[in-house]
Amino acid sequence: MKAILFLLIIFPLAGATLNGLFGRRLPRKIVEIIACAALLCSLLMATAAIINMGGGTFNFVLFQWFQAGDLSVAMDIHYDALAAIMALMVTFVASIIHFYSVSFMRNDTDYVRYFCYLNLFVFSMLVIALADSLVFVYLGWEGVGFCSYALIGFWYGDPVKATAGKKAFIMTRMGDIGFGVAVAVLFAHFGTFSITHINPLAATLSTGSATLLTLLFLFAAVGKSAQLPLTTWLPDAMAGPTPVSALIHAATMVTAGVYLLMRLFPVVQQSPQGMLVIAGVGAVTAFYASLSALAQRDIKRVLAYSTISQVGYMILAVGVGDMVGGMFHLLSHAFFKALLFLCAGCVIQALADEHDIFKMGNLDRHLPGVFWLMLVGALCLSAFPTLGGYFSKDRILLSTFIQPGIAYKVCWALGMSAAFLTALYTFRMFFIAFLKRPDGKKASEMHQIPRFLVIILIPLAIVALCDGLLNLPFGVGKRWLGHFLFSVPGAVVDVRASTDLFLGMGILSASLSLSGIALAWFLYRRPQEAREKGWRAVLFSAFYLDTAYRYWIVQPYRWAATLLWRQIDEKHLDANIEGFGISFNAASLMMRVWSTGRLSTYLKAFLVGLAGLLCLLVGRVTLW
Amino acid sequence: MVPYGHVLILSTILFFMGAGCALARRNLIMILVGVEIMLNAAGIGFVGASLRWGELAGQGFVLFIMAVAASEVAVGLALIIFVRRHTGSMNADKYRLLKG
Amino acid sequence: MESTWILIFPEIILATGGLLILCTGAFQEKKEGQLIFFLSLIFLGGAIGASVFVPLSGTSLNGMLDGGGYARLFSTLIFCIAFFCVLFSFNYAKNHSFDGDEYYAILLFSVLGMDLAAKAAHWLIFFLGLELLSISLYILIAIRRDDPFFGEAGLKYLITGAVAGAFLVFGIGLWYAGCGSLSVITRLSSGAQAADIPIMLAALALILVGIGFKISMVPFHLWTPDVYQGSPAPVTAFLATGSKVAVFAFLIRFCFHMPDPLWGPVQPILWVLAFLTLVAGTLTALSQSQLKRLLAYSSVAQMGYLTMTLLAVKMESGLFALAFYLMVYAAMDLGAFGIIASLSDEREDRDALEAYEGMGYTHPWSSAVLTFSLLSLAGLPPTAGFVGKVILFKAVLQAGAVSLAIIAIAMTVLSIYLYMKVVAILYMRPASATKPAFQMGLYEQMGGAFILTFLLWAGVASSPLLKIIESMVQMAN
Amino acid sequence: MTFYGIIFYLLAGLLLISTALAVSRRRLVHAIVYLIISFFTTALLFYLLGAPFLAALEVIIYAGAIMVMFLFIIVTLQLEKKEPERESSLRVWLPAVVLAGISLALTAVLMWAGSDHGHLLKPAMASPREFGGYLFREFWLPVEIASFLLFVALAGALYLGRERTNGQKTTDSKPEAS
Amino acid sequence: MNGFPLLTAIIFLPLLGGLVLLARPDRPGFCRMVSLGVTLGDLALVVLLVFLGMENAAGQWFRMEDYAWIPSVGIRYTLAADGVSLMLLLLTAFLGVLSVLVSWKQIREKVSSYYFFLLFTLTGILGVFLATDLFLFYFFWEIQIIPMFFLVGIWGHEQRSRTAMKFILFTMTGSLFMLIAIIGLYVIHGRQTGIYTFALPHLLETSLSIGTEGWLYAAFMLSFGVKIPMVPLHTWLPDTHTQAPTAGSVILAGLLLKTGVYGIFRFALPLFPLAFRAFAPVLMVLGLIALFYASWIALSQVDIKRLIAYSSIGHMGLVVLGLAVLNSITLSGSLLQMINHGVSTSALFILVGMLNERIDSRQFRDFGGLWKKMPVFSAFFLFFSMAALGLPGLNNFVGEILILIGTYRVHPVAAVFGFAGLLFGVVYVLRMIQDTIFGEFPGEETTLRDLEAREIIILGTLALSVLFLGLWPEPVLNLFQEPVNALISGIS
Repeated sequence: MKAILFLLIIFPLAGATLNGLFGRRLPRKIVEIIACAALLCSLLMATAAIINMGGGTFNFVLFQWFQAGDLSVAMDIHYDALAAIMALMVTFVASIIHFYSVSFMRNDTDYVRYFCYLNLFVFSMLVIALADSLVFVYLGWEGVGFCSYALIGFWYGDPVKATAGKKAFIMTRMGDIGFGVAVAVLFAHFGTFSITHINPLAATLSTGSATLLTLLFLFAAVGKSAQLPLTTWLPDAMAGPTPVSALIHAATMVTAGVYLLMRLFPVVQQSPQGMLVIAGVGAVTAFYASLSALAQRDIKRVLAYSTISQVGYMILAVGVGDMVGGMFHLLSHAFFKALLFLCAGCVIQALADEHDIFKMGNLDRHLPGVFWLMLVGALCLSAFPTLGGYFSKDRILLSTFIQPGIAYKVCWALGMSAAFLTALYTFRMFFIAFLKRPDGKKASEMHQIPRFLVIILIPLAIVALCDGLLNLPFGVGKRWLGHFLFSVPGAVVDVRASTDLFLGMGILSASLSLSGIALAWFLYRRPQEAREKGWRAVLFSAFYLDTAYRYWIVQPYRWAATLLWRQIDEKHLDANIEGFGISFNAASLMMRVWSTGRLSTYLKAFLVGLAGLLCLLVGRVTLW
Repeated sequence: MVPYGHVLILSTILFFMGAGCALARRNLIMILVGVEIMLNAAGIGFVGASLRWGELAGQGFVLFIMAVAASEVAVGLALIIFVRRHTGSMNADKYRLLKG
Repeated sequence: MESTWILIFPEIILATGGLLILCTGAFQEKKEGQLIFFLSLIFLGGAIGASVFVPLSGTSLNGMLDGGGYARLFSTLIFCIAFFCVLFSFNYAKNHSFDGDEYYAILLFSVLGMDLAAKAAHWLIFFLGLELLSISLYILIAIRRDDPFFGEAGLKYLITGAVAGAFLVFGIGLWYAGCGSLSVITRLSSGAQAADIPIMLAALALILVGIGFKISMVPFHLWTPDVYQGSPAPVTAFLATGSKVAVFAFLIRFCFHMPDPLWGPVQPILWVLAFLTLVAGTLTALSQSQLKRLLAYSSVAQMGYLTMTLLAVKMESGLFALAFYLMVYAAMDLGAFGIIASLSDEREDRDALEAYEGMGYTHPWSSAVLTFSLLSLAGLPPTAGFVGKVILFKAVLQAGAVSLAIIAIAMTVLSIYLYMKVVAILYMRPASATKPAFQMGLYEQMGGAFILTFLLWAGVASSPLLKIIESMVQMAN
Repeated sequence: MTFYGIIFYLLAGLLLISTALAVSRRRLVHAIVYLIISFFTTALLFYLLGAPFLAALEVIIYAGAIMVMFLFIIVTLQLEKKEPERESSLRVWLPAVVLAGISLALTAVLMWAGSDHGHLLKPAMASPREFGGYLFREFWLPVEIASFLLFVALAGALYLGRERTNGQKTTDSKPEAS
Repeated sequence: MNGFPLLTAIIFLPLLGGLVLLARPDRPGFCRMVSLGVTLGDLALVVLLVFLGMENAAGQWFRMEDYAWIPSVGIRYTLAADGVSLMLLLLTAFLGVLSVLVSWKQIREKVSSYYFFLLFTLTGILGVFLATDLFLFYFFWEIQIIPMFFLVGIWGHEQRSRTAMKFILFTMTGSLFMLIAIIGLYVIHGRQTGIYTFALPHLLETSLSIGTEGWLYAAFMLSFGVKIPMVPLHTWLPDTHTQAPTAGSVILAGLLLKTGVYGIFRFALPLFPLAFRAFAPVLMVLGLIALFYASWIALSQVDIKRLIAYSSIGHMGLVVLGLAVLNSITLSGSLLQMINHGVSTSALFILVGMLNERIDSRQFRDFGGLWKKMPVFSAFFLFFSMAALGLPGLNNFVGEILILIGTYRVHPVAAVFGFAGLLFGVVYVLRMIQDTIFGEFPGEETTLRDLEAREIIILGTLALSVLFLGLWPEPVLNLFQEPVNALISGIS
């Protein structure tokens, strides 16, 4: 088992290292084979691991990292059901995306760097998934941050893209302050970093410190998962290659925050206030992002905002203590969102890097395969009944609803309306992009895309369609996921809700999503030109949040930097110190007044000196 | 016959007269004259002191003061003539090539 | 009577040497400096040997001379200084055509004067020695009779020197009037009755004016830059080192033997003088644009350090520090001025700082010696100046003059700028082809090499030297 | 107030007056003449204070040799032909007088702070014989040194005074002031 | 083996090599080879010492050498090596080799004297890390400055001599006051015990009145603070870095700054524990200010060397914070961070130097889009930048996390600020990367040759050490354990 897990982590790293060191000398095929092989192997390992884990949890140390005083950090693994699922999902999606990338990046010359980063990313993601010591988690945490930075700015030639990467890195790093402090707090309390040791001890935490910890970790999660108020980097992150967006900014990395909260759920549990805050953040973000998605024109930005809102649901799930629901939604979201992104990738390549949905159209005829796959994805996203997305979202909303207190009701309402909006914006995008429109693309404008790009998506689509089976609320394999995760501390197999409430909620949300789709059909079926006036503009700019940041934080920061340098450091500190030195020169010039070269002056000086000495002596004598 | 202090005061007054002369006059020769007066004043002091202590060391010193004065004047005058050859001035403050 | 003659053997050698040289000069019709040069070297060497080997004694010659180790140390040092000055002056004298008999003879006589002043245990001897050295120096400074600079310098030194001498004499007079004894090693019991302290204090003030002039304490220092700049470089070297060492040696003895009722009031005076000398010397040096003036002010500052250390003179460590630092100081200034001498051409001395730009590459060895002298003056390791300063500050702190020590350190910082400025000019500017300079002659090379090695050796392995000094110091009192 | 005392004060007064005149004369010759007077008075004072030999020497060396040397120089260089320099201005005299006055006052204060300034001197006389004896018994070394001193002064004066073939070489070319 | 004066050999081997060079100023190739050989030999000696130390690790001191130097003043020649000095020796020798290699093609005129001064500086620094007699320490402390003065002043860039002067004045101002303090301590100790000695173990016994201790401590800290440098004494560093030749910057950033921290650790802290504790908050605040202030200013720089200079001020601020907090975790963290910063920042300076050889400029406006032109260079650049910004798995992370977590225990607020400060670090590093290797190349399309074998070797070794320190700092930290414990027990 140990070996399996070790290999599971090490394969991608090995791939990355190989490509990184020798990639430039190897032929392209080899590089691609190395990269994909690494992923396949670790997928294999993940499956093997989950098969013979047998419901147990495994902890072991890979090796001692560093240690000083009573602080000791090891690279160690904590493999439980949660980690198993996460690892499996990550490796599965990642390997599909690797294959996809092979043909997607076929014309890019810088493939070595690309695959190197991609492998590295998977490695770091697996570390997050499996690591036991929080410092080790932090390694993965930063690793994914770095990879996302490098991949968003992959086409560094364009300063806009590079800047987007920078922005993503800095904003996620902002969250990491929370992570770091939280780790410090935990060490101060328990003297250890290992999740396995911390979780049992969590009960001993006072509510206050528990809340503190929860908020800190929430802050970290908010940074990574692009929740309010740190949402703005994710839409920009779409600058990266589409597979990257699919892998990092849809399926895996952005959910790392949620995963972390689940991993430390016992700690989070200790503070009701903390959980309420979590839920609030999740719900608000979900609503906010779905609103913003409603007015986007860039197909990838639509998906990005929807990602934000879906992750909002997961956060909400954690906030209401329904880890299973959260995990369930995480999985289904990973699959269908990856699917959507990859389809979008096909579309974009087919249309020669065209992102604006209003410039698309007629794609149903030109790209039938993509059309159907996209439809699947869209249905899942808009929680079409009987699909995985439906069940997971439904469960989250339900468990929100049954929480006591008005606050949670508000969250529930927000979630509900977000669900409706989700359906609406999803199909808005879908209809505008794919249905026929007069000014839409002609067959002549289409570029040929390799069939492989579409074929490789089929397994993903199948999974996306069927992942509802993982945790059906009824029937065969009822709540399989719940039972599977049962061993994870803090997991509840099913929601304590009366059947009629359960049914009512189900029907309500189903009708919501259907009505959303219907409304979209009425609004956007017919071709129409883009309008960005009034409320659309507000939504388009996501309530001017990004602008606000730029005006109130970024520019003042720059300005202050220059001010500090020019005004304080140079004009005051440095100048003053040097001026102090120069003043001695002035003093020296003053002293030169005495040496006039006149003998009379020199002789006078004798008597002056004598008089001075005598004064001293007389003073001394008379005071005797 | 007279208080010891008076002799000393006399020599002191004389000495500072000489000093004042050396300070005030710009003529090189007058400065040397001032020096002579100072030395002479010192001589008076010595003689008075040797009378007060009743020993001859002081008087001996005066002898050497005279010798020194003579040699100083000799060299000094020679030097004065020598520089005057160059700059033709007896005014001490005219010699200001070196300053600052 | 035998012992007496032995005791003044070095002085006898010098005197005969001086006379002999004058005679040779007189009897050889065409003056060529080689022979005289070697003669003076030989006699100085003899004097050194004599003063090393003559047995030590207490004060001798009915209390005229101090035959103790401390005095001996300094007279030996003075002889060595003179030796190197002669080495450095050979080429210079030849180029400036004053390498006749007078130069060397009068040099020897001034050495005699310094030696006597350094050894004097009796005011009369000190006075005569001082006058002997001053009068010889008046002539040496004006030795280049074709250069008004030197004439003026000589004149200034003469006038100021004469006045200061007068102050000194009158001071001695009052001293004698106060305590009835001309011996420097005053025991106040001597004399008919209790000595008259206030008069002696007045005398002290006057004496300090006279001595302070010689060692250029502020405010009696104003002549220093003019005279240094105005006199031939080798003479400047001699003036800056020899006379200062001699007079300081005497000053040390004076302060060391000063009876306590006087020592009490004198300390604040010394404090003030040291303070003024340090600050004025260093500050004024900062803005100098001519190397000789700059070094002149720097030597004023060095005197400030020494004066500061006088506060500790009553202690073993103080004497020790003073002796060592005087030695080091002599070496440093000899190096600096000697190099200036070796680089100067017929017309005028190499004085403007710009003239030294890039010298480090055209004249590597001269600049190396100069650089090391400067580093040592700045008190940076691995030179002797560093060890010297440390020992000196140790003494001062032991004497408890903390504030003064801190001021001195601040001044040291400034002085580092001062000397490093010159070093930077030597090495960090492109070589200026405007002023070609001589390469060092053989004798200058010898001198420079010795000084370089001394500065380095005393900087890293000074313990033997310090041992010698220590033993000497112990014999002094 | 004995007879000697009266003489002393007379001599002192004369001495001070003549010196003051010597100091303040503008014409050098007058100054020298007054100086000679003051030196004669000093000689008398020496005699009064019991140093006859020194009195003689004072007359011979000071009043004689040195002053004559001064006169000689003044005459040979015809310094009197030169315009007597404008130096009697207040700006020149004031600082000198003030400084000298202050120092004098302070010295006097110190003297009067002392114990035995009131000690009455009794007349005594050191005959030239015993003075000479003392000199060569105690001060033989200084005598030697003094001889060297005079010798050096002689040589130096000769050297400086000697006309040099290239002596005038650079007199016309004034080196620029530094 | 123990008879052989290994430490002395380590210190003076470079100087000997340098003297040899002076003998042959006319053969640059020869000089290069010799100095490379010498530094390699020194490295070998240090490694040998490390192994010896590993095997007989009894007590704090692995090895001592003690001879009388100037007995009449009680000055001894005492060298002693413990874990900390051992590690710093290793760093010094390592960077010594690199700086020789770096200058290989960059320095073309006055080669022999250049290498002489280089090796001379190394001797001084090695001495500082080994001396335990205060006089000897001070001796080396100043020795190391003077050759640096020449290095900057002769082979520096456009404003060299002015900058060299600034450098020496700042450092000297500090150290001279320390000299007074040292002598004062010596005198006080002598007065108390009658033994006049500069030996650290003796001086540790001196009992000081709190006032005196405060003043002496202040003097020491002035000297060390200038070296580290602590805001507001830092203004010499950016200028000096900008003007110095590459090797100069490497030695400056990698070694000279460390002597300050080392000095605090070895001398100021154990000698004046009370004063240190009393002023620890001030130190902490200063460290944090340095972290924020310098990182913030670094963002706005237009000269890449200045940027890196300010960045190292910030890093050292963190190190100071660790020292000030003074528990075993932060102390080891600070010491480790010292090594880390030495490696990564020198690497950055070396990279900039290589860039400077190709594009004759240090201004950001002349850079950009280098990845297209020099991929290997840019890869290294990205790598070391990430190390500088503290990416886990690379070296700086370990030090930072140790310092901050250790700090949180004692002063949570300071720790929080520290974590926030890291963010400031990220900002300017990313800006540096973007303006250098991302974007488009501004100048006309020239082909810049990518790194050659020599340069790849230099950077490769550095990268390896970065990874080593980042992934397995265990041995290093073990080396620090003993001295740190000794210190903690000594002052409490």
